Amino acid sequence: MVVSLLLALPAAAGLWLVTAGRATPPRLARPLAAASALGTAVLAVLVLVTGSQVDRAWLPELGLRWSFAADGISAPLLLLTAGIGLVVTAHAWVELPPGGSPAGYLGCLLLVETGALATFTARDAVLFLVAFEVVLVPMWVLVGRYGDRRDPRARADAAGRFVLYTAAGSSTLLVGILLLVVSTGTADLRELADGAGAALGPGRQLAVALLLVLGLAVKVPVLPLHTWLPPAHTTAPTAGSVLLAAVLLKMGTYGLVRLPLATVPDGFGRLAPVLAVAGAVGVVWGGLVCLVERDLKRLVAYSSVAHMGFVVLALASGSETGVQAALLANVAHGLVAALLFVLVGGLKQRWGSVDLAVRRPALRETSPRLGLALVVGLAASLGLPGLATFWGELLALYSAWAPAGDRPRGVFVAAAVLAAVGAALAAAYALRVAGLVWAGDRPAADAGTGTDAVGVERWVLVTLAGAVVVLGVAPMLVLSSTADAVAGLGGLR
Amino acid sequence: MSPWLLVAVPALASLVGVVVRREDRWAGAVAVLAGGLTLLLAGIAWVLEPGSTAGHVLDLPVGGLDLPLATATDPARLAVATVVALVALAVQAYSTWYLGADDRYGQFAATVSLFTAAMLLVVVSADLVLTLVGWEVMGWCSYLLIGHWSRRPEARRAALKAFLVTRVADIGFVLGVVGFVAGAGTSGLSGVVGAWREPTGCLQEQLAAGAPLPEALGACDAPDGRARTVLLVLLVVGVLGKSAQVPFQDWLPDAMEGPTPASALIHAATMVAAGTVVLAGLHPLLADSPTARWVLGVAVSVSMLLAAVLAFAQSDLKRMLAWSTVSQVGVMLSAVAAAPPADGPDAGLLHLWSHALFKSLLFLALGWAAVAAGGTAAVRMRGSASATPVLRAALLVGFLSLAGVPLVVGGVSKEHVLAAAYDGAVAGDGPGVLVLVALVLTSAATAAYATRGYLLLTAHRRDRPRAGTVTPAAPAVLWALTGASVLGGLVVLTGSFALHQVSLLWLVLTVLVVGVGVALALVGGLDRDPAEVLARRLVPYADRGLGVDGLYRRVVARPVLRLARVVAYVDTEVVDGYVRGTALATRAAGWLGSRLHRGERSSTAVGLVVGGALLLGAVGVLGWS
Amino acid sequence: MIHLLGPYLLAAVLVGLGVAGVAVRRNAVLLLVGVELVLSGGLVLLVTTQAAGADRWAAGSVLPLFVVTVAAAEVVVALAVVLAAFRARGSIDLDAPATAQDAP
Amino acid sequence: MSTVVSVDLLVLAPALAPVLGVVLLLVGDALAPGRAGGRWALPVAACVLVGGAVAAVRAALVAAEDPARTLCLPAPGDACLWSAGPRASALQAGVLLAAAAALALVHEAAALRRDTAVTATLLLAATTGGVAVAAARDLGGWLVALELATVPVVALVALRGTRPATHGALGLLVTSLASFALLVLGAGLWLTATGEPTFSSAAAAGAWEDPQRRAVLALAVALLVAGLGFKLSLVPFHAWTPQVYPRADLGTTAFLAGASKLSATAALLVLVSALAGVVDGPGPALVLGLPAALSLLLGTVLALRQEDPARLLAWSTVAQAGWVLLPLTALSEDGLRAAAAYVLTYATATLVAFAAVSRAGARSLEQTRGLLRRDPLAGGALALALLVLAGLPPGVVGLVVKILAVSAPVAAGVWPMVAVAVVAVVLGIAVYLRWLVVLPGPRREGDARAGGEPPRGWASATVLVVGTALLAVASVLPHLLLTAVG
Repeated sequence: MVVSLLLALPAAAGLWLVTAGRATPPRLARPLAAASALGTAVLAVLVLVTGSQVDRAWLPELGLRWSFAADGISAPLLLLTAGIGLVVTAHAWVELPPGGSPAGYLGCLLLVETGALATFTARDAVLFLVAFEVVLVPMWVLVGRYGDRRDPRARADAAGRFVLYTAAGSSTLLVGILLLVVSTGTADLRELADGAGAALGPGRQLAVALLLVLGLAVKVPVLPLHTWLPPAHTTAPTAGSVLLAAVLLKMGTYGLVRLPLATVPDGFGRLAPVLAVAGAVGVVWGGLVCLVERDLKRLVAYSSVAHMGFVVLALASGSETGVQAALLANVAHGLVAALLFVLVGGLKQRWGSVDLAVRRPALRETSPRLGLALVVGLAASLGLPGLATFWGELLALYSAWAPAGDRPRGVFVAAAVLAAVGAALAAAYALRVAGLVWAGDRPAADAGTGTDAVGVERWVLVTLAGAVVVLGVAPMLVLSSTADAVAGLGGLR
Repeated sequence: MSPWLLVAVPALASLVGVVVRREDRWAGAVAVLAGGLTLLLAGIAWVLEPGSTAGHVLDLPVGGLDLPLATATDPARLAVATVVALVALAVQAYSTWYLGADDRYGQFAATVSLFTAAMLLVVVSADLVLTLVGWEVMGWCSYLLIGHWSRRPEARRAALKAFLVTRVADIGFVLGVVGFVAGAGTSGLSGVVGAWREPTGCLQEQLAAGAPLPEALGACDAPDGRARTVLLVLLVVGVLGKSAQVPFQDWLPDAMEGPTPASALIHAATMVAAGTVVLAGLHPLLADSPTARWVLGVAVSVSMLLAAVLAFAQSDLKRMLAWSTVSQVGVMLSAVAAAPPADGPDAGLLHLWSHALFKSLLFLALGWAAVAAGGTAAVRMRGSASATPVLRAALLVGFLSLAGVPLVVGGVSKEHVLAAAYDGAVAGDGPGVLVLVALVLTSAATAAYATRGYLLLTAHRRDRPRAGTVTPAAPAVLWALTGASVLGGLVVLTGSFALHQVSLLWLVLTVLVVGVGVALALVGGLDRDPAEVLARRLVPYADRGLGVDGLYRRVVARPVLRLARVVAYVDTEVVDGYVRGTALATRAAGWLGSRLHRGERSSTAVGLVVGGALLLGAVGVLGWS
Repeated sequence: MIHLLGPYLLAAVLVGLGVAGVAVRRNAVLLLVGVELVLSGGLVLLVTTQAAGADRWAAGSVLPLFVVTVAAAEVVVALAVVLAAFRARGSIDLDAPATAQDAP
Repeated sequence: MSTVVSVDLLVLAPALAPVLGVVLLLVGDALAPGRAGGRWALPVAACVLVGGAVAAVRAALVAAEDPARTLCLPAPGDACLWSAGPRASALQAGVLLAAAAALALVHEAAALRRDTAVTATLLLAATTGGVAVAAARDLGGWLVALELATVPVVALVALRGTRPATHGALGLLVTSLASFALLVLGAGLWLTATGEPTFSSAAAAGAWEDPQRRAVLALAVALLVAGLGFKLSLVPFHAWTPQVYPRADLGTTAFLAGASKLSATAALLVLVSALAGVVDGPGPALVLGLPAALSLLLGTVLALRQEDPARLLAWSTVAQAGWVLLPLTALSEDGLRAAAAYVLTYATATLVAFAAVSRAGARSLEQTRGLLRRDPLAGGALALALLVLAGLPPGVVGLVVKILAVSAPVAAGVWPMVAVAVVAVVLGIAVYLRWLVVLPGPRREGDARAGGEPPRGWASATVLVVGTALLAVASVLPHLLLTAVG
């Protein structure tokens, strides 16, 4: 019951805002959206507390059930999504992108949140896919209509690329899911996970795993399927980027855990070396591009590619530690990316562009609060202990070094070494940004002071930075939530 | 009392410090009080309850891996913790004067607190992952501290360089930690040491049997001898980076762009010395692995001697101290590298203890003198300390200690290091002989540049140099550290460090070597700069650190950036090419299709129908039969 | 049943002729003629089948009646359309331009 | 041995209702020619269509267990010429409602023309054929009904009288004639191969067993598919579609795109249901898969280039016809159901799109810019319809039927078709989003229609409201749709 409400509340508010309430003035739409997001967050907590679930037939012809529930694996992501939903709706007080009605914008944010929540709670493979698709259109609208005003062509290109690329992924995913469902005769994710693919022959397992991994890899994104991400991030409005990085990408990794890893472990195991190498190369690749990227927003996007590389590497290892690491790194990256995108969005709003080639006075001098938040974000980005990303990425390295028994250890150790090199690159690009933006390369004397973060923006930053620190100091908040559920995944060894 | 308290107090202080960073007085009060409290706690712990190990304060459920996050409080660690706390307190108190007028003092104090917490974490940690946490946090703090005056491009560059060089070396450290933990299944130090102490020869056998390396790796997941050697070398590489040993030495002199108290902290008691603590913890493994010992021994031998010579020829006195740090850290590590298993690493830790005292003393004294003189160049600082008794006393004790004159703290520890190296040389399977020779030569060179430093700073000047305006904090700190440097050697009597008896022979030898060094420095008489006399041609090279910076750029930075450009190009033009290619192909197909349908002729339509039917019929008949 | 070869061949020839006519003719009426040839081929086939072995409802004989009726109705409509086309553009060439502007 | 054929009028009601309408109209027109411009004809036609739809729905509900059969012949064989299971009944209801929607669009443009009664008569006649073919089980009934569904439409197109319209009609005519010839030929071959004048599994199975007859069966099926391919606008039998859609009036086009496709699919289902479960292997799949794949690819790729909404919808029809055929390549019961569900969804969405285009009076995509603000009903309905066609939530029903359509070949292991489907999904999204993106655009200065002109026409509004409501309900409860198609 509560879980139905959890989905219905943002869906109803979002739909109303994009349809009937499209003309609602911002003064009413903002509180409404924020209230819905707050209500959703409360409901998310309630769902976790009460263990609410709903399970009824929806499409019996397809064996498809209307089945939503949260378990340990989805709990952190559920909270993350609800929290980010609050953040983005609150951020509307800071920035309301032009391009369409404000209410429509807020509605799209809520709809994306709905889709993500549904994805994280879906207990049925086909329903998972349907939920997976829900985010596409609102996100497309966010990028395509409310995105960067300067270049309409680039905007259309980025939006189209996002939606088509991810649709290609989800179509592949659909085929994989259908093959899995027809092979096993059930679409229930729990049953599928319990069966762990025992009903499938090795060839079928491999085919299913390949399709599932390919489809989800687009969303994660895994190198070389990542090229939709940078344009989408660069173009999307701040809140859109935050949702994209903090929530949408997580749907991909979550899917990897729920689908191939849990349901066809043997097939996944055969793909794992490729995935591990792709992840590790992604870490290095993203890091290298960040070293020379000029647009700060694009840079953060590529750093996302690098961070998700760690997550993929950990998942590929197939050990319990690896999955734990991946889930932790997943949430951590969500927080860090949200923090960085809010910051960069703020900077873009102030400066007009975030071209790193433009010499600017030190942020730590002109806007100390933004500067502090930036330093926290960058430090987290380079994996500083005490901040969120460290644990996940260290454990990812560990799990790659000691992968599950059936994995080719040589490949995984090589991937771990590569990823460790990538971590050093992360330091290089993070400090490059710190040097150019935070410390500044223009004397402050001729700049005057910029406007610092005040009001909502300040609190958004404080919240996100605080969450980054808290998760860094207390990673067990996530780990203990996921531990039992991960241990229950049949395919792990 | 939990050793976590030692870490928590400065960590909390840094958190509070960030919150109140705008109010200098509050920030200073928080920092100094927390520093004092930490010192008190460390002292109490040292005196009252050494020898406990605690684990599992945090329960991290991460599958099969055991993460006890254990701490250990054996006497040697607590002694080191105490001296760290002492130096940190000194630096905090000193900073209230030195950076009193700085607009970012609050941040500085908070960062120093965090730095202290991180170092104390490394010291009390009995868990490799915890060690890594402290290790990395120190690196980050060093970036903030060195780049404190970020308005100056040199400071920004130095900070960047310091962090990047150490971080690159840390690739080795991280992999080493991960590898050891993975082999043992636990991150607890005792567990790791226990598991890796008796390694198998699996890899060796597999490789000998002709299996390729990846397969052999897959076959051997138990702790293995070869793997242990590789992992130890990786760890050693990380330590060399953080400790600014060859080939990573060049970041440290540049780091002198940071405020002097920060330099004192980084050099004396924390970051660069942390490697000694880490390797001391792993000494049972290290001592068993000649290859790793040799790597470490060669690197530190080269480092200590090279750095001592370069220190002698520096035209900037602060950079002279920096190079002396490189050299002295080399001395500490050499004890770990050379000491045979029976001796243990405590000679290195003892030198860490003494180096912390006298190096912080020297830095803080030099900082005061430099403020008075308005710069740190040798020419400008000449005689700048001559008029201030406290400075003269501090410098005298500090340089005596640095030179290793017996009975002051530096002398005591250096004798133990020499003794350990001698034991190693006698035992014969490690780099003992090399280290011993390097140590003797380094001692002489050290004495020479220490003499030079003292002579220059206290030289007589016609015009009476200004003493500078100081708050009482600065002289108090200097007096305290001077006293500690004189009496610090008594620590050997507490038995905190597991040391062997040192024979009188070493005392005599030390005096001799130091004497040679001092004599060397005095060849040109008391009034002339010995560097001018002995090594005038070397000075320009020494100032540039032998041009290693250019080497870093050419060998690492530029190729990486070039690779990055290639990757960025490939990313947008090749990897994305297939995406654009798809779009292009679709458009082309659409164009082609609409060309075909342009005529919209009915006869074509009918022709298509007939042709399609024939095709389909053919397909059907052929396909079905 | 060798004696049925003739009718089958006749049907094939009719269909072939018709298809050829449809394929090459651009005049609407001649095209109609081609279509009728194909149709008659189909009718011959039906009837032959009936002769070869009767089905339950003698459909081979009944169906041609339906088909002929429908074809007649079709031709009525077809001629009406052809007439309309001729009125509208003065030609019953199938490939005459669709609009006056397109005309050369 | 009685020779009396049993007749159950109630079962036949869906087909009889439009026949009744035709009679009424003809009589009425004969009694009072040209009265009130013949506008009275439309409400009458609409009434009989809705009545027929009600009858079809009733039949669907009654037939849930057992197909409603009538026109049963006495022994031997004891076969019924009319057999409407729930799926056929649902398709019949769809045909009738789609015809009613087309009628509404005709009404919208009726002020321009005088011969409304004729139009309505032709429309009803075609509808009768479309309804009858869904339930026909014998070759004769099937052929006649199919042609009854086609020939009046040719006349409808030509009726507009303009030069482009006659050009389009000519194209339609010759293609339809050619395909009729193919159908007859195919029917003859079917009879030759199976010796049965009915589409029954038993007949097909008999022919499948014998290698010689199997080849004839293959040829028969290929020709029948080719003949139906014309009606479904499958490549390469599609060329008339982009010629006719933009040139006929919107009502006729809507009929072609909606009712006509439904009846063609119904006819195809009759054929394939005889094969399903009997034949298997790559050959039979290829006969259906080849046109399906070509339609999917060519239709989408060309739809991507169109600027005229009618042309875009024409090519989209081609692509969607490929989608309808896709699940049939599995030659399974699930595939039949998926095709029926797909075509119903497609027809609803397309009719909504045509109604919106008719309301907006748009001749280019650019003219629909800002439609969401200008006319929220048309804009919103169009947006939902496009999303359904693209298969993206919130048009969940579009996604569900796509999932169904893909799941059948996946289950049967027809991998090439699955690969084509994946490509087609992505390209299809590009097609519809390209249109969708202009809908919420800003008000255009200088656009005469943009000035807040009040929305017109209750008829198209009804189509929009009913269509959108159907799509919305099916999106929330797709189960209803699937129950309807069995």
